[in-house]
Formats: sequence, structure tokens, C-alpha cells
Amino acid sequence: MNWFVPDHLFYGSIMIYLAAAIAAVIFYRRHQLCTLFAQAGCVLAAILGAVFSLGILFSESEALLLEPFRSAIPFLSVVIAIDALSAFFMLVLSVLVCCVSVYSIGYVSHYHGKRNVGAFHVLYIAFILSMIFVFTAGNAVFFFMAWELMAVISYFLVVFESEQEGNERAGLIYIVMTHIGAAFLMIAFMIMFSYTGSFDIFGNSDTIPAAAKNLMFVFFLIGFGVKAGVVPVHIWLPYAHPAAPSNVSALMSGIMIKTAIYGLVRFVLCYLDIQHSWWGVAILCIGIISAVLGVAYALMEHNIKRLLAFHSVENIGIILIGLGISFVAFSGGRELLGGVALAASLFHTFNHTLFKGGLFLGAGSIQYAAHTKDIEKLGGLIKRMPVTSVLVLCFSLAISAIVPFNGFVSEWLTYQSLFSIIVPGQTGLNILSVLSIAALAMSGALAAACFVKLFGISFLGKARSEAALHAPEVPAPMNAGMGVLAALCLAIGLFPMLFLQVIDKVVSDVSGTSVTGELQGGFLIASYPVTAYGNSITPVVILVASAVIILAAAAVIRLVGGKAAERKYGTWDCGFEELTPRMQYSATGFTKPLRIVLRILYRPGRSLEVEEGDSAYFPVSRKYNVWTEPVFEKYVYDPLLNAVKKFSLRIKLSVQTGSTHAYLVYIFIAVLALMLYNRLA
Amino acid sequence: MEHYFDVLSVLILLSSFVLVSNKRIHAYIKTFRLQSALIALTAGVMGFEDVVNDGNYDVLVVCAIIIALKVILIPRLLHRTYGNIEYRVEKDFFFNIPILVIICCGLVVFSYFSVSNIGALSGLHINLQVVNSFSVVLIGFFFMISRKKALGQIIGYLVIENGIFVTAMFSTQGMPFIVDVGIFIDLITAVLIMGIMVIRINDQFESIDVNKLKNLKG
Amino acid sequence: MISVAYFIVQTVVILLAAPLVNGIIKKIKALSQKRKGAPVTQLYFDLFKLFKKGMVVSDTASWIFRAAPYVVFATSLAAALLVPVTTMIPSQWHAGDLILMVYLLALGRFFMMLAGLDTASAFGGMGSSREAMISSLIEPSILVSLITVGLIAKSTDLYRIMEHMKGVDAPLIHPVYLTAFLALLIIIIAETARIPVDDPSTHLELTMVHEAMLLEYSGRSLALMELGASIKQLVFITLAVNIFIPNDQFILITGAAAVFLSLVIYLIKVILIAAVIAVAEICTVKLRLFSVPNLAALSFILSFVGFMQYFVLGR
Amino acid sequence: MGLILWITPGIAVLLSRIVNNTKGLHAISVCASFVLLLTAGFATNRVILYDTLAYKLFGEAFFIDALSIIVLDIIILIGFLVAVYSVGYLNEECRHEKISQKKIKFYYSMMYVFMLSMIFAVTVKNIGIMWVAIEATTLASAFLVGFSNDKRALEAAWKYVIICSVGIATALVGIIFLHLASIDVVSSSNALQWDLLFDRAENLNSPVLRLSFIFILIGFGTKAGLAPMHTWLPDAHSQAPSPISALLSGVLLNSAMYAVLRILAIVNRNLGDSSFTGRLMIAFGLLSICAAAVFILTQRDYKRLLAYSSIEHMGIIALAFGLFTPLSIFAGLFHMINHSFTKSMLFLASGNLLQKYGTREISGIRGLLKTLPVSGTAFLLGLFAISGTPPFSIFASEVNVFLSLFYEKHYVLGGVFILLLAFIFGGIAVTLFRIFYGEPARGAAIGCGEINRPGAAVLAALLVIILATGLWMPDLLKGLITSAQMIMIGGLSI
Repeated sequence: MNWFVPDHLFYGSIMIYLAAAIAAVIFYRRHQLCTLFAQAGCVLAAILGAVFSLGILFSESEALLLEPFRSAIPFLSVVIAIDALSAFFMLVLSVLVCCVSVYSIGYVSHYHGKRNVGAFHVLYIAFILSMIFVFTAGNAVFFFMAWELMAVISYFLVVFESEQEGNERAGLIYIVMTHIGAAFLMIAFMIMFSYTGSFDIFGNSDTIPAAAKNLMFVFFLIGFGVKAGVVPVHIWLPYAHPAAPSNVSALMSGIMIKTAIYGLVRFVLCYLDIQHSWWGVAILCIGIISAVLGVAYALMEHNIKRLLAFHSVENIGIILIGLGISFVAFSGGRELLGGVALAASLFHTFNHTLFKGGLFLGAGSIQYAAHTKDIEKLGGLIKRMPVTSVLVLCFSLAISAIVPFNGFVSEWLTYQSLFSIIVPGQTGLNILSVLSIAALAMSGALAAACFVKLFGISFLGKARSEAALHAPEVPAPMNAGMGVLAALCLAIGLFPMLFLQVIDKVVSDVSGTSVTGELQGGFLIASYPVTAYGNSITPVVILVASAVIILAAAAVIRLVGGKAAERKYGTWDCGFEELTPRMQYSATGFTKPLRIVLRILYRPGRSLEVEEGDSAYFPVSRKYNVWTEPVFEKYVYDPLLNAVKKFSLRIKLSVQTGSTHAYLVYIFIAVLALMLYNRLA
Repeated sequence: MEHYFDVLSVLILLSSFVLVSNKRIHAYIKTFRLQSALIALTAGVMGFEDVVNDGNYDVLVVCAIIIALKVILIPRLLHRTYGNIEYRVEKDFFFNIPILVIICCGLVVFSYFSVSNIGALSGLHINLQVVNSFSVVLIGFFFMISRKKALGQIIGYLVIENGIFVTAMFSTQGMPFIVDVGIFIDLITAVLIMGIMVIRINDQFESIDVNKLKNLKG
Repeated sequence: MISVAYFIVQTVVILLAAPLVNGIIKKIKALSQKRKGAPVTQLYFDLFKLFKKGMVVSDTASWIFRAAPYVVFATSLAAALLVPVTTMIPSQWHAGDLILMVYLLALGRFFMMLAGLDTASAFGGMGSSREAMISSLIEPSILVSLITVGLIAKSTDLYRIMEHMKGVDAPLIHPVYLTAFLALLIIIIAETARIPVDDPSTHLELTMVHEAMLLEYSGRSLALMELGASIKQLVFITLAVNIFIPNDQFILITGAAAVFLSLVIYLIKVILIAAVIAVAEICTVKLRLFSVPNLAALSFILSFVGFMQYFVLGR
Repeated sequence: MGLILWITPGIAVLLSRIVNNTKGLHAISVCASFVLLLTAGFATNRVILYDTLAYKLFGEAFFIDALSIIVLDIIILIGFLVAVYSVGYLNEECRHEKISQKKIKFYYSMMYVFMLSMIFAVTVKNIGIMWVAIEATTLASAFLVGFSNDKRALEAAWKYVIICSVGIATALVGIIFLHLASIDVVSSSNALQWDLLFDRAENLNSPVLRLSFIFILIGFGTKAGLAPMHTWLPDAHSQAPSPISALLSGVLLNSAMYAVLRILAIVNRNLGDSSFTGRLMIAFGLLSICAAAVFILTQRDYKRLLAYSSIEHMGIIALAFGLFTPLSIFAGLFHMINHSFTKSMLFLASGNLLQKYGTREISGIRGLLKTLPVSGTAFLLGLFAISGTPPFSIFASEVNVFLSLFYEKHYVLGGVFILLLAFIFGGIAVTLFRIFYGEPARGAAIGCGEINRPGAAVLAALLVIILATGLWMPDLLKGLITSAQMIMIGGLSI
């Protein structure tokens, strides 16, 4: 593949992104043109980026090292290094950006004339570029700069629609938590520097003593955990993602969270190379808790984007379970199992990017058409928006890991890696693995229930509000963008082996063991079964078998029962008059059984305000309100913040009292203290 | 010649004790004038000795400046400022006088404890003189803290400057001439500015009690 | 060649046996109440009648309402194909293992719940919401119990597990298999809407879960739904039967006769389990909805204790 | 040629006393600061070529080397920007009838006395005269702090004068002990000359030198706003008119820190290692950062908040110099430059804010990005810059400070330091980020659009400088900082 000159392609795609940004600035006045040029540029650049990363993945060449700019400030040089892992994440990013940009051509039109579209596109492109540099940074300080830049630009995007109440606070929580998380990363990088004297990510870390490595691991875990949104530090995620415009929250949820996974693999697995098994166990525990709690909280949400944000927490949990297993395996010397588990988690990362990106775009289409994010006000959209409903159905099936779609295959691989790590003898790890199997099963079922609620309540039944009744079908580019993602989900779901080759390149580069041998499957016969440790699945055969069954059943019924006579009539209403939309099951009602079962988790509260009429038996109105407590915020974060504020207020008023005498006393004491110190020292 | 300076340093220390035990602002100014006169005397003796030994007149000129500034000009200025502030007898300090004096003694002991071990000052007499004059600085500082009135704080500042000047005289036979002149210029401008400010405070706050100046909190 | 034969035998046996199980259970319940009860083959007549009848479809229903019956039927039958009925004929497809089977049933359940919501009726919504709760509580114990057995057999492929179980003599004596079997029994009751969890026979809105989702169906789609449900029931019963009481030790001869003999033994065992379920239904009354989680917790504890036996205490 | 630095401010003061119309006053001030800018440019390239610039007149008092040229350039560049900004600022104040024409005259004369004293402090070899100049800066800026002549400004001015004079007096004690320590090493005629002291630092009397360093650290620390002595700084900087508080915060603190550096070099050279001075400087630095971190979280006045962030950054500089390794001194100097530009930009932007909304309370301000587009974005990006987010220059210098800390294996100190900075960002974000969004509270009363045209240009220029120095550092600047660092301690930083 001699035509493939890597750095031209890389620089080419960056240049096109910049050109798109400049075009957005030039056509600042005319919003239509501005959107078209900017997003078209992004699509082109994304395609180039995808081709570039595929080229890197399949060219068996050593890591590509570029150094476009060396600054005179010590240790602050722009070094770009792309190896298989960065290329894989670049591929994921490019695929998502391509689809989201096609979608945005239609979506951003609802900003035209109302908001500063030029600024939006510049920020959007800057956000993508900062993520590209996070994936391709070769030097830790440049990585940190790209990391912080990504956080700041996404903050501006989150508060882009600041007039909606709540967006401001969401942005604030987001930027403060990510900044504090980044501080931990900085400490880890500095420890790295103090021992190895260089910031090179690809350098070897043997000179770092074991204690420092443990400390670095803890700091990496905290820093990347905050960005990934694992449970104890996830509270910014359900605020930030819904606040951002839908195409941006698709990027944030789809790929920005994955930068944390990239960070963990790059710094913990490749750089520090796993020292102790408790590293893997820690990640596994966090993964389990995040998976279960993420989906449990998602169930109770009725705002689509908050629901999807909580699901990101769940899927990050599943990815971390895979990663935890691979770390445990690597530290235990079981290279093959580590490879398979790593392949599972990377595969789930890619799948999650596809269907979560698609779901957020779907939420954007619903908001575009019905101008609301609250499920309780939707209903019956399937009749008004047939194409969007089919796409959202595909994504819902994919996220609840149901068979023909890609969610299932990656979860199946995670099951297999969990299955093969259990060996009689390691008691603690066995219990943990079984618990994670149970957690995976439960989160899968709860996710299915949650997405039945999302799809059923918003798309099926009768429209619950005027806006839902007259929701127009969204413009074509929006559906096109989502369509590509849905098609990819289905294709990977049916022919997983095709994509596992790509991941195998990454795994063999990262961990040195080729996994395809184990996963068996020729490159061409994409439909060859995915086998791990002798257990195999071939989704294509299952699909063909069930299709044959359906056709046979239809034929037999046609033969036996004659032509299908169908009569349209109203739904069974027990003889009362016409069924009103209020009689349908609402989202709150749908999840009521689970709210009662898991009440220790939600601590639900309810209130009933009754406006008295003239007699007690005929009230004018009843207002029934039920809510679940945000446990983490109420019992962890708010008390902490109030305590800190009270402490700071008390100290401030006691030190800065305003009296000149007090201030002079401080200086006097300082003089005496230092003289004493000098005398004694 | 040395025991002249011992006596003078002790006298200056005593004058600062007297200052601390004064109640009225008039008394402050008078004691300050006394202290400045003593310092001028030391400077005069030292200057005369310099003229005799190596004939440079710097220290004598400095002594003249001290007399002009600290003995005559500044006290009159303070009197005038204090003049047009209406007179209200208030308890001007936090603790009563015996406690103040005890604290000043404590300060003297402390300054002896912390300064005495310095090698260069080991010569007994220089050491003693430096300790006395240094404790004048600390007492001036403490005086500033313990007085409620703005004028009291100005006097405290002036006493600190006196203490510093005397420490310089005793330890190093005076600073380079330009530096001394600069210090005096600064001193006189500082007093002028503080005087104007005291008058303005008196207009705005109707009293020169520094405790009224407390609304810039937090 | 073998696989085509396997495909035909498996489908025929499943289609015929599934309605039979319901008939038997109803027959035993009727006899226990000292009444004659409907003939065992009643469900066959109902299905045949329903196939011929026309359908009444609600005007608010969308294409999902029409597609759901076919999806439910197809997924149940596909899951049935993965489960070894006649243990004599191994499948070479490597088509799928127990995790794929569980998630296939999940696909069927997903569409059934959507169909419940599609007709904008309160009953359908209530059925789907309760089904959501019960299925998400019972799912962990299905996987943990099956994977524990798989772990001992070192593979999640049901056929390999079968081969292994043949080697184990009287598996129900070992604590691991006993707990897994009991957990599977509870799962059968919960998944297929039997009495303690949900009453299949009544249409009283307070009690019905599975029936509520089918309320709006009529004609051939109702028939397909009923058939799908009964096939799913047979799948779970086959799992319980063929894994824990493999029927191959008794058969000494080989060849076609052996296959026929194993089928007969398999049918006897199915009837046995159906009787056990019927007895369970007779003795217990329908549980309150919010005590079903205790049942699910019991089943999870059983499977977890089973796992602990083998993997932690090393028995 | 260098003496023009001293003469121009003097002429400016005289002229501003004479000229009476506002246009003339503005013209004088801008020309004076422009002339100063040119001479500073000339002086800088002289220093780069011959690394000192001295003249025989006034007994060679005039002396500039690489270290002082850095602080001098900051003073003059920011002085020029403030002068340009003041034109728009004062016209706006006149339009609101807040100040009369006479006040502008007073403002400009006081400002140039202030500039003269600061330039004087930095371009002098004799430490005594440097002390006199720094004391003069306090007195010159006293009335500028009390400029708006209301109760709060007067109180701030009074506290400023009293605390700073007392602080400076303690510094004088330090200088006297320094003189005492060098009594037998340097002849009394050219006592307290910095270069002589530095060359013969080994044989000075070290116990007296340690005592003198203590007093100097407290004295000039008060002026630089280090922790226990910082109490005057929030009052003075928040009550002073914004251009003056930009000068105070951006520049005056640096000259006080410059004085500490000079004597720190002598003491460390005398004591051999920097453990004694280092421990004190790091202690004060860390205390300042902690104090700032605690105070910023519950601030209600945005100018006070900026003042506290100056205390924090002075703490960082003190910590960097306390470490006293080549890399840490390089980082400290670089941070001094970056902090001056960022902080003066923030104060100038807050000036526009104050004039537009008329209130210092954070709660009274909403929808800043709509009403003041340029200074709103400058203020927002400035806040990101001041808390050390990457594209800006403060991040570059803070990284170097981290590097020097971790290179010396101070892990706990470095870790606490990084977390404190993140906590401070949290404090700033929690208090200040709400003013940028939403609709302005009193709708119609506050029109949209920039009021101070030249001010907006200055803000834009400063923003560009900050962004540029964040990623790319001109070799000229790097050469200058390395030579300044070589003066204080030999050896290459990287």
C-alpha cells in the first residue's frame, strides 16, 4: 500500500477541519451556508481520518511519530505519536464525527436566525480537534493540554444554550469536576517526570519504583474516572450531556467519555504495565457498581437525554468490567485471556459510541420535532415519524444487548472473558466475577426495561401533548446520519468477525498476543462464528434460522387459515366512552414496580396537593408528584460543598475582620515568630 | 565615649516606656519630642566624634536634620492636626497601663534573647546598645497595635522610625548619607499624608477611632 | 445431512410437545379439584380455531403490534433449536450457546412488552411494566445458575454441558446441581407465568402479567403468541430436564431406534416436570406482586450458593 | 539615554500640573508612557548586548541588569496599556459626573509619581535607595487608592498606608542588619551596593545576614502581599480605580518581590545552600495559596476576588523562588511576567464591568457576555487563564513550577500545590461564572455594547499576548529570562 503516506493524510484531515472552521467564520452572517460548509468539511475530514487510521492499523508499520512544532518553553513541545491504539480511537472518533456531522446539517437549522451559528461551528470543530490531539498526543504535557482544552471547549458548548435554566449549573458542575480530575492526572504525570526525567508516553517506566507506580495508578484511576463518569464521580454527566445541543452531546457521550478509556489503556496498561492484580480488581469493582447503579438511576429518569446520560454511566461500567478482567489476567500472566478481555472492552467501546451517539441524535430529532425532552409529553410519534422510530428502535435494541445487534456481541465477549477467568481456587476473584456476571445480566435486563419505556412511551400509543400530535418528520440529513449509524450497528452485530480483525491488531500491538487465533475466523468469511474458548455464536445463522421460521409459519398460517381478515376497531375500553391519552401507562407508572422494589436505592418521596372545592368530596384539582432522591448529590456532594463554604466563610470573617489592629497583630506575630525560628534554627 | 552611648541608649528605651504609659494624645507628642531630642543628642555626639577623627560632616548634618524635623516640625504638625479634631476624651487603649508596661518589658527580654547571640554584636557594649534600640522598634510596633486613635498609630509609626534610626546609629555608625536623607524625606511625606488622611477620616467618620474603620470585611 | 435431520426432528417434537404440556398441567389441576377438565389436547383445538378466525386490530396500533407475534414465535422456536432435545444427535452448527439463548428470549420479551404498550390501553401498559420488573429480577439467577453448570463443564455450549452431565452419575445428589435445578424450577415458574408469580387463566387485571400483554390480540396473532409462550415454557423445561436428568445412561442400543427411545424417555420426563409444576400450582396461591422479588432473590441465592459450593468451598 | 526613564515621568508630572484641559492631559500621559516604552526597548537591547546598563552620574546610582530589565519592562508595558485604558476610563467617569476635571489632573500627576517611584526602585543599585523608592511607591499610591473619596476608599487608603509603612519599616531594619553584616567587607562609601555585596557574599557575617533576611522577607512580603501580611491588599485593590488596581496588582507586587530576590541571591550565595531561605519562602508561599484558596470561595465582590488571586500568584512566585534551583527561578520569573499581563487584563476588564453595572457585588451582575461582548469574553477567558487552563501562558509557567518541585522530589508539596490550584479554580468558577450568562437584571437600564473603545482594544491586545506566550515563547524572551536566572544562580535550567 505504497500510495498510503500516513502523515499527509493526518495533516490533510487536520487542514480540512481548520478550513471548515475558517469557512464557518467567513460565512458568519449567512447561517445556511455556514452550516453547510462547516459540516460538509467535517464529514470530509472525518472520512479522511477514518481512512488514515485504517491505513495505520493495517500497515504493520511502527508508531508514526510527527513533531510539527517545538516551543521554546521547556518541556512544552507538540509531539504527535500514532500507534495502533491511537489509530483505533481515531477510527471510532472519525466514524462518529462523520455521522454526527451529516446529522448536524439538518439539526443546526433550528438555530438559524436565533443563535450565533458561526461560533457554534467553530467550537464544534475545535472540540473535535482537541479530541484528535488527545488520542494522538505523544508527550504527556501535550496530552494534558489537549485534555484540558477538550474540557474547556465542551464547557462552552454545554453552556451554549445558557438561557435554559439548569444549563448554567450543569456547565459549572462539569467544568469544576473535570478540572479537579485533571489535577490528579497532572500529579501522576509529574511523578512520571520526576523518576524518568521525560514526558514521553512511549518511554519505559522501569525506573519508577513500585510504590510510585501504585500511587500513579490511583491518580490515573481518579483522573480518568472523573472524565469517564464512574459512579462515585458521575454526578456531572446527567447534567452536562442533556444541557449540550444534541449533536454535541452525541459527541460527548459517544467519544469524549472514551478518552478516559484510552487514557487508562495507554497509561496504565501500556506505560505502567500492570504490576498487581488489585489494580484490575479495583477497576472491576468500579465497573460493577457503575453498571448497576447507572442503569438503576436511568430507569427513573423521564428526560430522554438524562436517561441516556445515565446509560453512558452503565455502559462505561460494562467497559470497565472488561478492562478490569484484562488487567487481572495480564497481572496473573494469562496473556491470552487478557487479550480477549481487552478485545471485549474495546469492542464494547466502539459499539457504545455507535448506539449511544445514535440515541442522542434520536433524542435530538425528537426535540427538533416535538420541542420537548420529557417522555411524559410524547406518545404516538411512530405514526408521525416512522423512519426516526425505526432507527431509535434499532439503537434501543442494540443498547440493551439484544441479539441481532452489536451490543450483544461485545457483551457476549465480556461474558466469555468473565467465564474463563473463574478457576477453582482464587476464592475472592471468583466471587467478584460471579457478581459481575449477575451485574451484567441485571443491567442488561434493566436496560431492556428502560428502553422499552423510552421507545414505548414516546413512540407508541396515543400522543399525550399537542406538540407530539403534530410532530413533523425530521429533515433527511438527520435521518441519514442516524441511518448510517444504525446500519453499522446491524452490520457489526451480524458480522462481528469483520470488526474483530481490527481490534485484534490493537490488542496484539498493546499486549503482544494475537487474539484472532483464539477468536477463530478467517478474514473473508465474515459470518464465521466468533468462538472464545470453544463457545461460539454466529448471529447470522440465528437471524437466517428465525427468518426461515417466520416465513414457514406465515406460509402455514396462510395455508390453514386462508386470507388474513383484519378489522380495525378501537382498543378495548371495558365499555366506557373513548380512551383518552391520559388513560395510557405513563413513564412514571411504567417504572413504579421497580421503584418500589429498589426503594432503598431511590428513597422515593411523593406529595399530593389537593385544591379543596366547595365540598371535601369534589376537590377542584389534585396534583400528585413523585420524585426519587439523587442520593449521591444529597448525601455526599451537597454536604461536602456546604461544609467547605461554611469553613471558608468562618475563616474569612475571622481573619479578614476589617480592624487595622488585627492586621498589625498578624505582622507583629510574624516578626516575633520568625525571630524565634531564627534563634532556634 | 562608649558609656555616653550606653547611657543614651538606656534613656531612649526609657522614653519609649514613658510613651507607652501616656494616656492623652498631647502627652504622646511631648514624649515623642523628648525621644527625638535624645536621638538628636546621640547623633550630635557621634557626629562631633566623626568630625574630630576623620573630618566628615555627614552625621552632624543628619543630626541637624533630626532636630529640624523630628524635634520641631513634626510635633507642631501633629499638634495642628490634633487641634482641628474636636476633643473627646475616650479610653484610648485596650489594656490598662501596668499590663502594657509588663508586655514592653517582655519585648525587651525577647529582643535580647533573639539578637544577643549574633556574632558581630558580641562586643558587649555594642550588643547592649543595639538590643536597647531594637526593643524601641518592637515597643513602637506594640504601641501602634495597642492604641485605638489614628494619631496614636502615627506616633507609633514615628517611634518605630526613631528606633530604626537609633539601631542604625549604634550598630553601624549611620547609614550612607543619601539613604538617610531619603529616609527622612519619606518620613516627612508619610507624616504629611497620614495627617491629611486623619483630617479626612475625621470629616467622614466624625471620629478618629480606628475601630470605626471596619466595613471592609471578608 | 445430520444437521438437517436434527433441524426437522427438533422442530416437529417442539411444536407437538409444547401445547401438550399446558394441557397436562390443566388436566392435573382439574383432577385435583375433582372435576373432569378439558381434554389434554384442548390447546391444539384452540390454536387450530384461532388460525382460521379473523383479527381485530386497534386503530392506534402500529406495525410493531403486527410484527410482535411473529418475532415472539420465531425467537422462542430459535431458542428451542439451541436447546438439546434428543441428546443423541449433536448439533454441528456452533450456532449459539446458553447466553445467546437467554438473549434471544429477551428479544421476544422486548417485542411483547412493546406490543403491550402499543395499543394505548392501561392493561397492556400494566402487563409490560410488571413483566419488566419480573424479568429484570429473574435474569441474574438464570445466567448465574446456567453459567455455574457451564463452568463445571468448562463450556457455555449446551451440547458440551450435556456431554459432561452424562458422565456425572445422579447429578441431583451433588449440592451444586441440586441448587441449580431448584433455581431453574423457580425460573420456570416465573418466566412462564405460572401460578405463584402470575395466573395464566384469569383476565382479572389485578393479577395478570403475561395475559395483559396479549389482551389486544385476536385470531392468528393470538395463536402465534400462545404457541410462542408454550414453546418458551418447553424450552425451560427441556433445560431443566435434559441437563439435570440426562436420559442416555439407560439407552444401550444406538441408531434410529435409540433416537426414538430417547424421545419417548424425554416426553416422559417432560410430563413428570409438568406434573411437578401442576402440583406446585395447586398447593400455592398467587403471590402478591411485590413479594415476587423475594422469590427471585431466593432463586438467585440458590444459584449463588451452588456456585460457592463448587468454586469457593471446592466441593 | 537610560536616564530618560527617570526624567520623562518627572516631566509628565510637571506638565500635568500645568495643563488644564482633559484632552491635553490625556495626550501628555499617553506620550509620556510611549516615550518610556521606547526607552525601555532601547534599554532592553542594550542589556541583551552588554548585559548591564550603568551611567557614571549621581555616583553610579543608575544600574540595570537582566533581572531588573524584566521587571522594568513589565512596569513600562503595563503602564503604557493602563495609560491608554485610563483615557477611556476617565472620560467615562467624567460623563457620569463622578469626577471633576481637577480630579483627572490629580489622577495623572499621582499616577506618574507612582510610575517614577517604581521605575526608580528597579533601576537603582543601592539597596537603601531601592527601599526609599519602594516606600515612595506606597505614599504615591496612597491617594490613588483613596481616589473615589468615599468612606470605604478612605478606609482602604488608611489601612494601605499604615500597614505598608509598618511593613516597609521592618524591611528597613533588615537593610540595616544587611549593612551591619557587610560593615567590614565593603567600604562605607559604597555600602549597600548590590553588585559589590553579591561578589563578596561569601565573607559577609552569616548570622546577621540570616536575621536581616527575616526582616526583609516580612517587610517586602507585606508589600508583595504574602500571606500573613496580605490583609491590606484586598481592600486597596478593590477600592482603587480599576486602572490603578491593574497597576498595583500587576506591577507593584512584582517590584516588591524583585527587592526580595536581590537580597535572596546574596543570602543564598553566603549561606551556600538555600535550605534556610527556601523553607521560609516556601512556607509563606504555600500559606498565601491556602489563604487565597479559602477566601476566594465565598467572595461577594469580584475585584476583591481578583485581589485574592494576586495573593495566590504571589505565593506561587515565592514558592518557585524559595526552591532556588535554576529551573524554579526560570519558572518564577516566567510566572511573574505571565501573572502581570493576565491580572492587569482582568482588572481592566473589571473596570469596564464596574462602569457598566455600577456595582461591585457579583450578585448584581447578569448577562455580561451580552452587555459587554469584548470585555465579557476577555474577563471569562482571563478567569480561565488565571486559574491555569492550558492554552494560556499561566499554565505554561505553572507547569514549569510543578516540574521544578517534582524534580526536587517534593512529592507531597507538589501534590498539595496542584490540588490547591484546582480548588481555587473551583472557587472562582462557583462564585464568578454565573455573571456571564442569562439576561441583565435591570434590562433596559444597561444597554449593550462596549463603552470604553480604547479599553476594549487594550483588552484584546492583552488577550493576544497571553494566548501567544502560552504556546510559543520568543527566543529573545527566553534568552533574557535565562540570563536573569544565571545572575541569581549559575547553571542551566533545562
